[in-house]
Formats: sequence, C-alpha cells, structure tokens
Amino acid sequence: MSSSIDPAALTIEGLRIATRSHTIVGGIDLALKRGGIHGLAGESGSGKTMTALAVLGLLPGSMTASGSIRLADAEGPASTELVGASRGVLQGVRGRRVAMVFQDPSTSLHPQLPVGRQLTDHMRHHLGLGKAEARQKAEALLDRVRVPDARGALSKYPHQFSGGQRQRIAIAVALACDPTVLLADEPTTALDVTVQAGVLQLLRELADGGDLSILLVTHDLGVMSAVADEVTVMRQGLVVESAPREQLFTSPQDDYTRSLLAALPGSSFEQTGEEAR
Amino acid sequence: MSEHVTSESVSQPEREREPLSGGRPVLEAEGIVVEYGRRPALRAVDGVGLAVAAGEVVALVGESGCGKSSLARAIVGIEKRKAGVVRLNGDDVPTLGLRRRSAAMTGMQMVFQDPNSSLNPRRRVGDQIGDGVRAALARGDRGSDPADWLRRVGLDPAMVSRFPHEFSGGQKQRIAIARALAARPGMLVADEPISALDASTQTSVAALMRSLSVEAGAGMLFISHDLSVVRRIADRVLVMYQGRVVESGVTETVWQNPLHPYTRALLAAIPLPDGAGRLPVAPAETDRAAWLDDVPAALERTTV
Amino acid sequence: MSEPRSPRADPRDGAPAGPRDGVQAGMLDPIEAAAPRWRRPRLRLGRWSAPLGILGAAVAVFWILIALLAPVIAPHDPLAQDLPILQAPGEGTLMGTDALGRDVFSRVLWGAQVTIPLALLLVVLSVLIGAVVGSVAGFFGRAVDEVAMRVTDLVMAFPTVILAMVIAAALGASLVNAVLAALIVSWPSYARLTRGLVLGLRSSNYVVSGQLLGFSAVRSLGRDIAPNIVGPVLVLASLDIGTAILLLSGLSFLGLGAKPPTAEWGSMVSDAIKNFDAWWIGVFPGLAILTVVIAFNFVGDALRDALDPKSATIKGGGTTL
Amino acid sequence: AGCSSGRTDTADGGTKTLTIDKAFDLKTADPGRMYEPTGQLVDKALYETLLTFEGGDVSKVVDGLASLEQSADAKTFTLTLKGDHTFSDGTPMTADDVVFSLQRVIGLKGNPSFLLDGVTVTKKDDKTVVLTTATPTPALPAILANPALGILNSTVVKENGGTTDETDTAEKFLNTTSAGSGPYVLDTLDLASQVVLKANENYDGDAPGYGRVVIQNVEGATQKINVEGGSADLALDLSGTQASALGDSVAVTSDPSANVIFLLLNQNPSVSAVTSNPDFVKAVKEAIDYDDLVSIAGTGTAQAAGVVPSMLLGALPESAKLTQDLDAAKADLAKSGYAGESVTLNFPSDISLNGIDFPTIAQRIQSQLKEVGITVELAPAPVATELDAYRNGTETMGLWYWGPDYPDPSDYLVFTPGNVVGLRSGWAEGANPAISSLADAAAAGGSDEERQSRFEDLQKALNTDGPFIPLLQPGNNIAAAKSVTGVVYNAVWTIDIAALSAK
Amino acid sequence: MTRTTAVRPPRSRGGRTAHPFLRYALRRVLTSLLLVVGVTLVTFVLTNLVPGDPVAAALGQRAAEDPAIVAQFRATYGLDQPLVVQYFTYLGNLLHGDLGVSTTTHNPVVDDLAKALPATLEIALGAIVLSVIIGVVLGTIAAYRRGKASDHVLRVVSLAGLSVPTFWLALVLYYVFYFQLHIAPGSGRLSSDFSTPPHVTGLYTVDALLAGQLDTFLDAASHLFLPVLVLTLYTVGLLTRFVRTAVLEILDQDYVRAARAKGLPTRTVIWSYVLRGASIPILTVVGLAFGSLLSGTVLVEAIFAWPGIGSYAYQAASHLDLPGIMGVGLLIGVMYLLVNLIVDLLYGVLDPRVRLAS
Ligand SMILES: Nc1ncnc2c1ncn2[C@@H]1O[C@H](COP(=O)(O)OP(=O)(O)OP(=O)(O)O)[C@@H](O)[C@H]1O
Ligand SMILES: Nc1ncnc2c1ncn2[C@@H]1O[C@H](COP(=O)(O)OP(=O)(O)OP(=O)(O)O)[C@@H](O)[C@H]1O
Ligand SMILES: [Mg+2]
Ligand SMILES: [Mg+2]
Ligand code: NI
Repeated sequence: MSSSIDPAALTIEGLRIATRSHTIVGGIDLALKRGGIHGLAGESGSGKTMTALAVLGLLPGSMTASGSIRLADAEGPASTELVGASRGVLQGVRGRRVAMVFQDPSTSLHPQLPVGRQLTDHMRHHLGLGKAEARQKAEALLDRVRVPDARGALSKYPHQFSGGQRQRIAIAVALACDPTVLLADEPTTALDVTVQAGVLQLLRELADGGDLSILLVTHDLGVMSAVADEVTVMRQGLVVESAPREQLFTSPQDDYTRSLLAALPGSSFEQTGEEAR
Repeated sequence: MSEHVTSESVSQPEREREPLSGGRPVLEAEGIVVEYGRRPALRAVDGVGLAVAAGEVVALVGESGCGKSSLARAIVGIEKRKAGVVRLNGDDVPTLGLRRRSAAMTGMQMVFQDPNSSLNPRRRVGDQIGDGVRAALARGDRGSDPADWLRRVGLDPAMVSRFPHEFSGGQKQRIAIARALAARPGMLVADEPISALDASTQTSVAALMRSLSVEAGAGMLFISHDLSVVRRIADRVLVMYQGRVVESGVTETVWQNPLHPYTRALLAAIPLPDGAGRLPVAPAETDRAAWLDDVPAALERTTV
Repeated sequence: MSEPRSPRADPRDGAPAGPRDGVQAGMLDPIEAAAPRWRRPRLRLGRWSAPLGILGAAVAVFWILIALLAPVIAPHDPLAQDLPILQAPGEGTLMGTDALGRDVFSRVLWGAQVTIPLALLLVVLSVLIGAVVGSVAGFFGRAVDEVAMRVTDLVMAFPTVILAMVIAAALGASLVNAVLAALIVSWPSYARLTRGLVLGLRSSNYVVSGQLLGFSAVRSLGRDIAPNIVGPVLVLASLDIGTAILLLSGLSFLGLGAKPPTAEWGSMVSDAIKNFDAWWIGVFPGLAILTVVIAFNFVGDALRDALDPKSATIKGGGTTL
Repeated sequence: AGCSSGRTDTADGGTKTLTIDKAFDLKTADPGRMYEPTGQLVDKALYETLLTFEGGDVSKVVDGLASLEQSADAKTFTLTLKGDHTFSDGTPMTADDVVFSLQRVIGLKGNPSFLLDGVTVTKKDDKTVVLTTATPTPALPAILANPALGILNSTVVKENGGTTDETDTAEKFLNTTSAGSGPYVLDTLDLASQVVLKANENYDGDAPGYGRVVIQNVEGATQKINVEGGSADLALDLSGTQASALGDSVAVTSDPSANVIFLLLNQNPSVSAVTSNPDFVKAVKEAIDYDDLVSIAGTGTAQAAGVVPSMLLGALPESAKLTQDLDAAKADLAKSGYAGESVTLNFPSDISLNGIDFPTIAQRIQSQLKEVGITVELAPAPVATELDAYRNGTETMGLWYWGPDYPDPSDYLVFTPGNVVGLRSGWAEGANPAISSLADAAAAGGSDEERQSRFEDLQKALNTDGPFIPLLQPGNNIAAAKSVTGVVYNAVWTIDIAALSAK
Repeated sequence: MTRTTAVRPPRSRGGRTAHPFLRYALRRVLTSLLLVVGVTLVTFVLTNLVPGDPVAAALGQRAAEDPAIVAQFRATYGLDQPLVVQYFTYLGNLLHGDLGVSTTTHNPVVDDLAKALPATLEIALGAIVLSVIIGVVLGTIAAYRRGKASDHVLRVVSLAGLSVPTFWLALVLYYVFYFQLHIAPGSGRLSSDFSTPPHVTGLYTVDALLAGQLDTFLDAASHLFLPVLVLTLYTVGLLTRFVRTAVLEILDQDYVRAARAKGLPTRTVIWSYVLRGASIPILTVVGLAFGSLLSGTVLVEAIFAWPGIGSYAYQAASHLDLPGIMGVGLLIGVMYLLVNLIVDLLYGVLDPRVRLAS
C-alpha cells in the first residue's frame, strides 16, 4: 500500500449488484493490472455485463451496486471510488478514463450519425478540442485501428462499413480520450471468426502498447485463451476462479471451470464421449 | 413431342458424385440458385449441388451471409429456387405454397436457428410434437408418443402439457428437434440449430442431434459456423463462400489438409482453448479476393 | 444475417421487417406499435398501469351496468317532456332539464344504452371484417393482398369524418347508418394490423414447421396464426372502443347519427349549442362520453402494457373527434 | 412605433364599424338572382327599389325611387321616378336602368323571376316606366318593394356581362362590386363567412350611420354571446329563450316574424290511409297544445291563427285560431278508426327559423300527440334531401314553414287544393270545391276591406277542413347593443341597415 | 462461440438507371397519384349515391318548380349527362385545375377551396407545431422517467387528451373563456373591426406580420388560440404516448448506452442520440396525426365558425353540393397523401441508410 503507483488500474472489491428481489452479482473481487488484458468468462447470465456497467455507473435503474470499485489515478497512489460516486465524478470518468466497447458493433453506433461525429463529440466535450483538432485526432485513431481511408471514413455512416470495421470504429471511439481502462463486453461475439481474429490482434496490440488495461468480457474460452493474460471465471454472480491464463487452462482448480473446459472441443480437457465420433 | 426435353436431362450433374459414407442418397440437390430481389438480383446461392446419404451427417460451414440459410431453405422448399433440382428419395421437392405438403414430402424436416420462434407459443409442446407424430402416421410410418420424444431429447416426459415459454432456449431447441424427429424424416435439415444456445449446452445438443438422426437412419444437413462442433459431429463438410461451395470432403480430410485459401483462413482463425495464448491468424483484407477463386482439387475429396 | 432493428420501408404497411423497394427505412409501424408481440399473457399487477386499468375497468363496468339498469334507476322517462324547461340542476333534478323539459340526468343514464352497445358492435364488426380481409390478404398474398391493401389505402386516404358525413347523408341520418359509415372507415386499420401480423407469422419458423409437417392453409391459419394474433388485435380493439364512441357521438353531434328524441350523448351536446346559457344540457353528456372513453382507454392501455410493457398508446389513422 | 394597424375602427365616427351577426343562407348578392333572407338584408342596403315599405309596416306600400299610379283593374302600373338619383359611381339613374333591371330579373329565370311572372315592362319616357299584366295583380306594388327588384346601374352591369336573358354573366361582378344607388356599397363578399359593406359616398340621401358594416355568419348561440360580449352590435337570429336570457346591456326587439310554421297531413290515401282521414286530421288539430308550443318557442313567438301571418292584410284575428280540446280529439280519433299505427313526421333537421329548431318543435308535437294516443315517428333529414319528398307530396306528415315571397295575402293561395302547397299535402284539384271557390274569390282582388274578409273566410275554412295546421309565427328577436338606434324588424328584409345609427 | 449476426450494409438492388432513393421516391409519387384518382372515383360514386336532388337543394323553392329553370340548371352543371360521362368530364376538368362550380356558393370550387384552405391550415399547422413540441417534450420526459410519478401523471394526462370529445371540449372552452370570462375572442378568424391583412399566404397571422400589422397579428393569434388548443389536446395525447414508446425503444439501444458510456452530457445524449434515433417513427406518427387533424377540424370549425375546409365540407354535404363535396374530398385526400409523401421522403433525409443506399 505504500508503493508510489498502484499496480492495479482498477480494483473491484466485494461488488454486489442487486435488484429489489434478486442478487445479480454476489460480492466479487477483481483487480485489473495495468497494461494487461483481463478476461472475464462465465456462462450466460452470470453477471459479466452488469459488472462492467457497474464500473461506469450505468446499471439499469432497477439495480443498485454496493462494495467498492476503485479507479487508480494515472500518476500517484490516489484512486477514485466509483461505487456511489456523484454524477459529476462519473461523467468525468465515463469515456475519459474508462471506456467501453459493446457486443454488437451494428447497434452500438448510431445509424443516423456520421462516424466522425460519433468519434469526436466526446473528445470535444472531455478534452475541449476544437472541431478541426478533434477531426485530426479522430483520423489518426481510425488509422490506428486500421480502418481504411480514415479521412473519408469520418463522413461515412456506420452502415457503410463491414462488421469488423464497425467494431474497430467502436474501439476507436472508446480510445478517443486516451482512457486507462477499456471495458470490452464480448467485442467479437457478433463477428465471423476470420474477422474476429483481426479484432483480437488489435486488442492485443493496444494492451501491449503500454498504459491501457483491458477488461475483456467473453464467454468464448477460445478467445480468452488467445488474448487474456489473466482470467476470471464467474458463475451465478460469483467468482469461482481467477488465475493467470496458462494455469487456468492447464490446471483449473474449480469444478465448474473444469466442466466448462471439458465441454469445449479442441481444449486439452475435451471429453471423447461416445456420442462424438 | 419428339423435341421434348425432360428436366432431368437439362440438369445433368456436371460431375459424378459418389456419396462418401456409403448408402443410397436420401437427398440430392443439383445446381441450386437462389436470388433475392430484382433489378439486379442478389444471388445468394450460386449453383450448389450436394447429396446426403441415409445415416450421414453433412455439415455446411461458411461466414455470415454466404448463403447457408438460403441454401437450406431452398432445399426444403421454403425459398423459391431460381434454378436447380432437389430430390428427396427420388421425388422432386416442390416449393412450399398455399397447397398442403404431400405426405411423402413430410419425410424432410427442418430445425431452425432460433428456438424461440420455432414453437407456437400458444400451443402445448405435447401437441406440437404430436403434429410430427401425425405426419409420420399420415405417411404410413410408425406412430409414437410425444412424451417419449421428450424423454429421448433429455427432457421430463411429464412436460408435454407445458407451453413453450416455460422452457429455456436449449430445452425449446430440444423440443423442436423432437417434433422434427417425431415425423420420422428420412432427411433432417438443421440451420444453425445450436448457435442460439448457451455455450455449455451447444455441444450436447449437437451430439444429441447426431445420435438421434443416425439412430433413425436419417440423413442430416447440419449448418453451423462453429467449426469445432462441426468437426466433432459431421461425416462430411461443405465450405461455402459467397454463395458457392469452395471446398468439400470428409471432415477430417478437410481439417487436416484444407486446399482452398478460404478454408485455410477459416481454420487458422479459430482460437483454440488450449491456454497457450496463441493469437489466431487474421487474414488480410487483400486475401479475400483470392477466396473467390475455384480450387478444383478442393471441391470433391474422398481421400487425403 | 439480422437486419437493423425494425426496418420497414412502408410505414403504413404491416409488412414484415425486411428490405423492400431496395431501401430500408428504419420504420416503426404506429399501428403495429399498438400491437405488442403477443408475449406471455400474464397481467403484471404490480405495474402502475394495472391500477389505472382496474380503475378504467371499474368505470367501464359501472357504465355498462348503468346501460343495463337505466330503465330501473332513471328517475324520469328520458323522453317525457313533463318538467319545466331549462331548469338548472338542483331542486328536484340532478342535472337540470333541457329545452323540452326532459330530465338531463335520466337522458344521460339512458344514453349509455345507446352509445356503448353500438360502439362495441362497431368495434366487433370492424375487427371481424378487418381480421378476415387482413388474414386472407396476408396469407394468400399477391393479387389478393395488393387489391385489399390498395382499398385500405384509399379508405385511409379519405378523411374519416367527411366520408362518414357523405355516407350518412347518402343513407339518411340514423344510428344504424352512422355505425355503417363508421364501419366503412374503421375496418381498414384492423385489416392492416392483421395483415402485417399474418405476413410476419406466415414466414415464422413455427408456421413453416407446421407446413413442413403437412398443415393445410386453413389449419395453419387456425392453429398457428390466429391464436397468435388475437392478443394484438384485442389490444387495438380495446383502445378503439373509445375512438368508436367518439366517432359515433361526433356523428350524432353533427346530426348524422341518432334521431330525436333519442337520448344520445353526442346529440345532447349539440342541443347545448342552441341553449348556451343552460350549460348543464351539454356538460353532463360530454362528461359521460369523456368518462366512458377514458375508462376504455385506461383498460386498453393497461392491457397493452401487460402484453408488451414497451409500447404505448397509438391509434393509427384515427380521427380527432 | 412604425407599425401599421389593421384595425378599421378608428376614433372618428365616419368609419365606425357596425357588426351584425346573422346565420347565413346567402347564395349571391346579385339582386336578379337573390331570394334568401340574408340576400334581402344585404341588397336592401345596396340597392333601392321603386316602391318600398316604411319601417316595419309591410301592409302598406309607400313610394321609393318612384311614385305609383295604378289602374282600377290592377293591370297597369305607371311608375314615375321621383327627383334625381345617382348610382354609387356617380352616374344618374334613368328609366332605362329601371327597365333593364326589371327585365333582367324576368329574363334571368333566376330565383326571383317569378315575382314578375306575366309582367311586361315598358319605358314611357326618361322618368316613367309602365308595367302591365294580363290578369289583375293587386300584389304587384308590394312585390316591387322587394330588394330583388332593386335598380341596377345598367351601364356598368352591361359592361360586366349583364343582359336581360339567360346569357347574363354579371353575377360574378355583382358579387364583388355593387352597382346600385343604395346607402351602402359592397366592399367584400364571402358567401360562407362574411359580407362587408361600406358607406356609399355618392349616396344622395342622408349619409348612413356607419362607415363600415360587417355581416358575419354566426350561429344563434354564438350570436348571443357575441352581442353580450360586445363583439357584435346586432344579433338577428336569437331564439326566444336566448333573447329572454339576455342581460340588460342589450336591447331586444321581439316581434312575430312573417314566417308561418305549419304541420301538413297528407290527404292522398295512397300515401297514408291514416292522415287522409278527415277525422284524424281533426283529432290532430284538437290534440295539439298550441300555447305550449308558443311557450317552448319563447319570446316574441305567437300562434299563427291562419296561414297568413298576422302583419299582412287578410290575416285572421287571434280569436279564430285553433285551440286544444283533448276530449274532442280523443272522440275524433276514435271516430277515425285510428288503431295506434305509427305515423311518420318528416321535417328538415337542419333548419332553424328565427332561432327555433325544427327538431325541437317536432319532438314537442310528437310528445303532445302521444297524449291522445297518436304514435308519431320522427324522420328528420337535411333540408336538401327532405325538400324532394315535400315537393313531391310524399310526406305523410310534414313540418315546414312558409315565408311570404311578397307581403300580400295572395301569396297564400298556394295552400288550396291543386295549388303548390296543397299538392304537397296530397290535396288534389277538386278535392274540396268549397275551399277552391273561396280561394277564387280571394284571388280576384278588390278593396282592402273586401280582400280582408275574403281571406278570412278562406282561412277559417282551411282551419276547419284543410290538411294544414298553422302552428307558430316564431318570434323574430333582434338583440342590439345599447349604442345602436333605429332597429326595426321588417318582414321582408329583416332590418334596414341604413336606418341604423350609433348613439 | 461466435454468433454471426453481423449486419452488413444493404446491398444495392437499385436499377440500372436510377439511384435507388430516386426510384423509391418516384414509386411513392406514382402510388400517391394513383390513390388520388381512386379518391376522385370514390368521392364521385359516393356523392352520386346520395338521394335527393341537388337541383332542389341549390335552387330556391320557387325556381325549382319551373322546369325551364331546372333544365337550365342541369345543363349548366352538366347534370344531364350520364354518370360515366360526368366522371370523365370531371377528371378531364381536374387536369386543368377545374373542380367545377359549387352549387351552393356559385363560385368555382377551386376558388372556394383556395380561400378555405389557408384558414384550416392555419389551425392545423398551429396545432401540429404545438403538439409536436409539447408531445415530444412530454413523451421524452415520460420515457426518461419511466415508472416514476411523472410518467404516471403523463400517462393519465395523455390518455385523457385522447379521450376528450373535441366537439364538447370546444364548446366548454368557448363557454368558459369567451362566454363567462371574456378572455378569449369570439368566433371567426378576426374580430370584425379588423380588416383582413393583405393576402400573401392566406394565413392571417403570417400575412399580418408580413404587412407589419402587429395588432392584426395579435387579434388573429388570439382567435386561433381556442381552436388550436382543442385540436392540440388530442394530438398531444397521441404524440406523448407514441413518443414515449419510440424513445423507450431507443433508450434501450446499445448506441444510447454507448453514448452515455462516452460521458456525454444528458442533454447531448437526448438531442443528438435519442431523439435522432426516434425521429423516424415520430415523423410517421406526426404525418398520421396531421392527416387526422385535417378531417378532425370539421367539428371544431363548426363550433368556432371558422371558415375553413371543415365548414365548407359540412355546408357542401348538407346542401348536397356535389362539386363542393368532391372538391373537399379530393383536397383532403391529396393533402393526406402529400403529407405521407413528404414523410416518406423525409425518411431519406433522416436515415442515411435510405439516402445512401448504394
Ligand atoms: N435490466 C435488468 N433488470 C433486471 N435484471 C436484469 C437486467 N438486465 C439483466 N438482468 C439480469 O442480470 C443477470 C446478469 O446479466 P448479465 O447481462 O450481466 O449477464 P452476462 O454474464 O453478461 O450474460 P451474457 O453472457 O448472456 O451476456 C441476468 O440474470 C439477467 O437476467
Ligand atoms: N429474404 C431475403 N431478401 C433479400 N435478401 C436476403 C434475404 N434473405 C437473405 N438475403 C441475403 O442473402 C444473402 C445470404 O443470406 P443467408 O441468410 O443465406 O446467409 P447465411 O449464410 O445463412 O448467413 P448467417 O450465417 O448470418 O445466417 C445475404 O447477403 C442476405 O443479406
Ligand atoms: Mg453480457
Ligand atoms: Mg443463416
Ligand atoms: Ni412599431
């Protein structure tokens, strides 16, 4: 606790998310290391998305969060508490320090707004950039995520891009204000495998590039195995296991993790049941 | 009348086709073309032929929008074919119209991707499986008990009197499968039957489908973009790209030795859950052009 | 591939989502929006709309009871002109008397017997005609569909009140003719709704599955389609009862409906124009219309909410009355 | 600052605006085609007639533009223009204008053409015109007072398509510009909403009391509010109840109008066996509570004693009016063999006469007849539709009214067998020879006294044996702001706008 | 597992010749024109089914008895021709902008309508503009505050708005504001001591402003107030409920959540993202509402003595003025189709997917 810089960019402790009648997330701990990709796996409905939304304070109105989510400041040991934070604090964090990429690139971009507008409006809001400046930066961003003809792309609309390109644009939108944390909620689920491979490479590059820490939510253990450095497995709102990738895939400690892996074709735990040939 | 040309002579298959896993073909399709719209039409399926033998599982893989569903629907007769013939046990399969399907044609059934829309929400599942049983009876086949079908797909037989909304997606898909199988089809077409399911149930449903259809001696056309599942349950695989089959052959052969660049890219892009941290290979944009080329050697392969 | 949400080129066609005419306009059919996808028919009593719905139902039932019991509870014969004319409410009469010395209160009570059953009849007939035309158009498609939809286009392009006015003028003013006129203008919205739903369901997987199992067209319509469209149609119908009451009383107000001396709310309001000082002549029947209509609207709104919490009240092609 | 004003009512009295509320039945402002009350009201202000009435007295014709000399056989009428008159454009009026105007009315075959049926118009000299008829026409002087026979500026009208036959196309012009010599000229005319008049600067008489007159189309109920609220100076169509409910801020003039509302019972057995039974007709006459109808109709209304309204020559004295006698009614009903059949009462649903609704009267009659056991079914229809049945004589029972075409009792001879209204009640020629001969006598003319007694006899017979039941002369209630003076009801043109002025 | 639900841009199936949007627009225009012909046919058939003789209705009592006058009248108005001939004559004249001559006003129907239309447009436009502003604001609030007290209040208010019989409300408001309180002016478009402003648009308020007559403008505006208020109430109810649905639908979209995750201020999210997303369904319902407003004015115009299309229609119908009735039917039918056409074309402006289909 005395080191000058917290090794974790984002620390979740005892996070509980509940509606009036149900507990969605039952108290989880999770630390997101700086500059790494942290995979969050688990069956459908286990609360992965809600955990990510809780970080941004964007839970549906019917849900409340308790516990602690601390976002480390870029320099210095200080951190910002996000659970129960005021609107002003959250507005400053959203998009600026923590950004999010959603599952379906076809729905997370506004179909009636040109890409350039969607890339620049929060830059201008958060960073106070002028129109020209913001566009310049946006162009550079699109280049960075390898969208062809970045300049021309700014005035195009989402439907004029392919699914993979749209997801790259969504990532560019997230990266626009140089956040320290990127929450990627199943960013490749909607994509074809050949397209997915490209997006995964991009995420890897971003994480390797330095300051960005990525929380990658996915239920695809193949994807997890490909890019995550650290893996957390959730089930019914609880963390069942959290371990470095190699360890989790080769020697899972928890039964649930094991059964998950066993169901996967191609994994080292694949069962050769008599039903399969 | 001397000039009369039979439809058969027009649509001679361009090359001889040998069913690979033996047995007579239940289903034969030749030169299927499906188009949407007019001026200019969008050609979703561009001259595809295939055959499925009794007891054989043939998988169809390919990226989104390559025409898999269109092909499946054209085979069953839901979609109008622009060209091509489909024969079920030697009889032409007509397009579904206002007239009711003949008894013989109920020998081909289909399972759809979305389990939620496959079942009539206002009817008890037992009734709906009963429709299948009645179809079998109408064809002169053996009858059966809907409850028994529930048991066979791994559900509680007592659930016959429930309504679809009381089931989870995976369970609904099992019911849809039960209904299709209750008609005792000789041919089952399954359009991404598992992609809407939970990761944990996908494999088991796929395996169930295989075992039940093989057990019944039915042929199955299994559409999926999940290559790892395909690898586990398919005898043969067809790889589609932009409306055409670019590669086909015995599953393992294709897997071990993909000849078409698209097949290669596809296989290389699958991330393996081995914990090795290997990034899948992403094909470059420029590669896509090459994927349109035919590689004749990849088209019909029986051996490595 | 899945299309973007609710793409529809023709906003007034209940056509299924999908590209048409080479363009996709992200459209939401307002008529169809009134019609929720038939989900689980479970009333959510906890929702706020439910109390309103119950209140509405209570008021509606109250008025229906009044309609039934009017002969018993009305203090006067609604037609008897035996009271002093234009007497203000109070002294012996609850709602005063009209220009002919009839008891307004009794007339308001008896009025329930005129308007409510006719509005219900109108809605039922509209639903029947609309559902049959819509189902046939949606299921059989092609020329049948084309003809049916062009006819509905025409009727809908025609101004409701004016069409009703001309029809009523042509057939003579009477309540039956007013219902007929209203019927002519009101069935198309049901035809469109039904057609859209049928068209959507026709290609749905379970209908197709049924056909693959050898269902005939009649069986498909009866077993697979009809049960799944009653919900939305009922919701539209329940929201339409209010509109029907407004339309019928509006026609009577214009002198195209109820004939004197019938105690009909719309014509009672129009009596008030001639006796402006006697505000009670018009205010009470107007309040009666308002409460009945609002009651049915509450019920319809709650019903729709229960079936699909997302959508809201909208009556396409309705008329401001 | 810098804004102009659209307000016309500025401080100086010369441009003071008078606002009149009237329920419109306006079809045209062309006198040759006009024959509706609103048209009479408007044209009376725009045009002058050869003869006229003084104030509200329509039983006596007085000189207008001309003085009259009448032959004893009532076949030759010599009219001499008095003094010099100029049209609104400054042109002096001559006998040519008179001849043109009258011949145009005849030749147009428009609504008022019948007024001059069988009349020949000839010019004698620049100041004198002679009208001749083949049959005695004692009513002609009264007819000549009708604003439809107003004198037009023939030069201007001819320039704008005016002729004296059916090829005339001057109506359009006359609906935008008036071509008369009256105290006002037409400013704008909108048949549906309003007519605006302004003072005629070239008028040779006393300048009218207002610079601008707006006659706007407003229904009775609104008229009351308007005149009370001050947004109208004059309301012409108030019902009796509305008039009596008016506050003190307004002055009300109530007189019985010249309209007679009557009930007809069809005498044609093939139309109705019930109503053609004389005993049934009698029973109905005795069953109706006339006083009750009068009180329902409100202030100003009087029971019509006969078909001729009270202000005309030949009207029946009040003592001769029909009265209710329920016992007699029941007895007569029994005699008629009536067995409770439902009798249809047709009436125009959209007519409101002097603020009285036909549906109201019809409902009241229905209720009254029920008392003696007669079942009446009401069959309202828009007047446009119902008129057909009325004119074809196919109505079983009908509720209608007759307004005088000209204020002379000969206009009421139509209520006899074989004549227009008689036929409408299925009363064929020869159906009642006694009444027919009384009618012939009344038609012959003679001195006022002779005519008076002959018409009285005719009407008494009608009241006893005719198929018509005269019911009401609805009150004409005119409400005027206290500032308006000179309000006098006239049975022909309602009010003379030119006679009004501000206090 | 990957789910292939990627959405690709709609592929062009546009014609060889024209841009798909143009073809779409053209098709819309053509169907509208066809419908116009349909409307003429319907009006024609309907109006000729009417029993009763227009001659009797149009001519005075006396004149209608003179066979010569009647024959002359029939010939003048072409009523002596067979119906089919009458219809085609009507259509032919229509192409020359000739709708015949009204048998009640004796004016060309076109002139009458040209005079009445601005009056109706003035209240209809006033009502629609007001309703859109209020409805969008209230609907958005209701959606945003879904389930909260304000949502429930707005639900009751908007349902009440939909339930009030306008003819009754008009009377009550007139009674209260004019008759009792003397706040509102009387009926008609302008107080009688004002003369109509110089004709430019026919909308008195606009014309008065153009002429710089401030007092006339205020007077015209005050006359507009009650009729517009009455019509607005219903449309506001309609729009509030609908906007609420549309906004709820959009609030549920990922792109709104994404916009919020970007840390944009709420106002920006609502204006730039939510309302833009909901604009197309809202536009559609505004179009429909405008259509129903046009025919809904009949009752309101009757009460406020408003010399518009509604009054004209009522007058024409009650006098069996066939050319008048057909003219009104045609006009409102055409207006309705025009509004829908405009709405359809606006989709293209609002939705790049339509505009840029390539
Ligand atoms: N708006 C909401 N109101 C109440 N409960 C909700 C809401 N949204 C989601 N839930 C519930 O919260 C739980 C967790 O949902 P969450 O979306 O976080 O799961 P997930 O792990 O992301 O699943 P998936 O893999 O399917 O995306 C689920 O049980 C779900 O039913
Ligand atoms: N009803 C339709 N009308 C027009 N185009 C269609 C229609 N259905 C499919 N298409 C188009 O045809 C092409 C092939 O579609 P199809 O549904 O067969 O693909 P798929 O391989 O099944 O894709 P997915 O894996 O996403 O299900 C796509 O480009 C699609 O847009
Ligand atoms: Mg999730
Ligand atoms: Mg598919
Ligand atoms: Ni100024």
